[in-house]
Amino acid sequence: MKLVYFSWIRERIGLTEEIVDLPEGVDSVADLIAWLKTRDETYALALEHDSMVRVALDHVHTDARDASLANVREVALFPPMTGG
Amino acid sequence: MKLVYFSWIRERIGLTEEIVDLPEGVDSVADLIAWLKTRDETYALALEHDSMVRVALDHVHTDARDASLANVREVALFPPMTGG
Amino acid sequence: MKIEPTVRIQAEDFDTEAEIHALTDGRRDVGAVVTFTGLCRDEGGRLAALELEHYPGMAEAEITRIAREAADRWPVTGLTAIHRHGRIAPGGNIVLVAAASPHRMAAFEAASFVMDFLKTRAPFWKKEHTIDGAAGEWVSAKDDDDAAAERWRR
Amino acid sequence: MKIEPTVRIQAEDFDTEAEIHALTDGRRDVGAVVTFTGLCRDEGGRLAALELEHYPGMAEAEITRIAREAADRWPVTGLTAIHRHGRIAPGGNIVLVAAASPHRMAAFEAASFVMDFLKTRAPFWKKEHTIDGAAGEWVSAKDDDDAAAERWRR
Repeated sequence: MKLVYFSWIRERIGLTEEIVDLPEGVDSVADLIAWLKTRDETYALALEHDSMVRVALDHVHTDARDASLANVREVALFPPMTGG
Repeated sequence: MKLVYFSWIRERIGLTEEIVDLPEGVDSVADLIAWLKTRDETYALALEHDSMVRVALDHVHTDARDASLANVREVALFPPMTGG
Repeated sequence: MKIEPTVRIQAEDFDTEAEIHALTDGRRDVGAVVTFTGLCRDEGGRLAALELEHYPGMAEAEITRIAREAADRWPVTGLTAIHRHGRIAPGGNIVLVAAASPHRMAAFEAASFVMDFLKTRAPFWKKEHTIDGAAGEWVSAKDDDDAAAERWRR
Repeated sequence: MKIEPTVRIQAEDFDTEAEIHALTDGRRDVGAVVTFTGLCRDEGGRLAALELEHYPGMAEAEITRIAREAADRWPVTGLTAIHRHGRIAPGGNIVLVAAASPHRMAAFEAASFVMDFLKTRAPFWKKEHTIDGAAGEWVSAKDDDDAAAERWRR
């Protein structure tokens, strides 16, 4: 699965994107965020405030943390948007 | 006093503007309209529907029919506006 | 912010981009510009043109009063209103209102306010010229327009 | 009216007059065009530039979704949204929304709706570059913007 990061979440993680193999049991958005935070300190810090982490699955906003990752190719994590 | 007319009130009266000497006792907007309607049939027809006659005194809208004409130089009579 | 609006009554066409530039050039404090352009419609193919009559002198004065009220109510850095008169064919420009502000809501509301009052209070009257060349009817004022202006009453 | 919005994400500047023409040329049924232009402010002299990061692919997709929803809700004859990315200096254009309709209220509301959701849902992030050359801060999302979007909920 492809993960992409933007704005200060990208800066804190230190990656624009990465390909990951999800471990067994990581099925939802919540599972993914929880798993990333266990990987190391930089992920834990980048994602520490849950309300500041917005998620898009295959280019569509997803508010539901229990949304399934089945058949999802690209997950984006980013802070609240400030365009316009 | 100068009177100016616009739109279909101008067309019905048949004049763009005219200078009038107000008779004794014509002191308010209501007096002026009532007096004009007595002048002849064309004025009476042009001004017959009171709600369709809007008034400006020296370039300022005036809703009050009892507004005084003292010191007024130019009175405009016209139907509801349709600009914009 | 106390600004003096730009108001023009003219037969000639206007250039929206040029008017936006006049509100923004050399400035670094403008975050939002809203423009409203009103155009002549052919009303389903019925109209050859609209003829706009106006009350010279009062037209400028009344639109300036409306624009100043908008500038009092919203923090605008500039406000422009241009209203054309004379014969205007379908597709042609009739009116332009442009409002500049640090903030988008102020720009939207100031432009919308000026348009609503311009419709109901600016001394202009439209006469229709139909494609069959017939002597046109004067356009009637709309209750909708009065209602639109009414919503701004405090 | 079922129209397909024009959406562009680009580094280059845009020309408001050209975008208005694209919505009106050859048409005789457009009575109103509202444009919103968002510009970079220097925040009281503090900023040298804003840097706009975006999510390619999703930016186009999300703005198109927003514009289509506006086209479903209001009788627009055309709708254009252009959002720039990259480094933009104070006074420079960031975003353009243009809505054309037979009626002025529809044009105002459609443009305002698109802007409100573009602020809160389009995947763009602004980073400040200050005049002292310091590494900039990311701009924080505003509660005001969420509230502005919320007012359109049915």
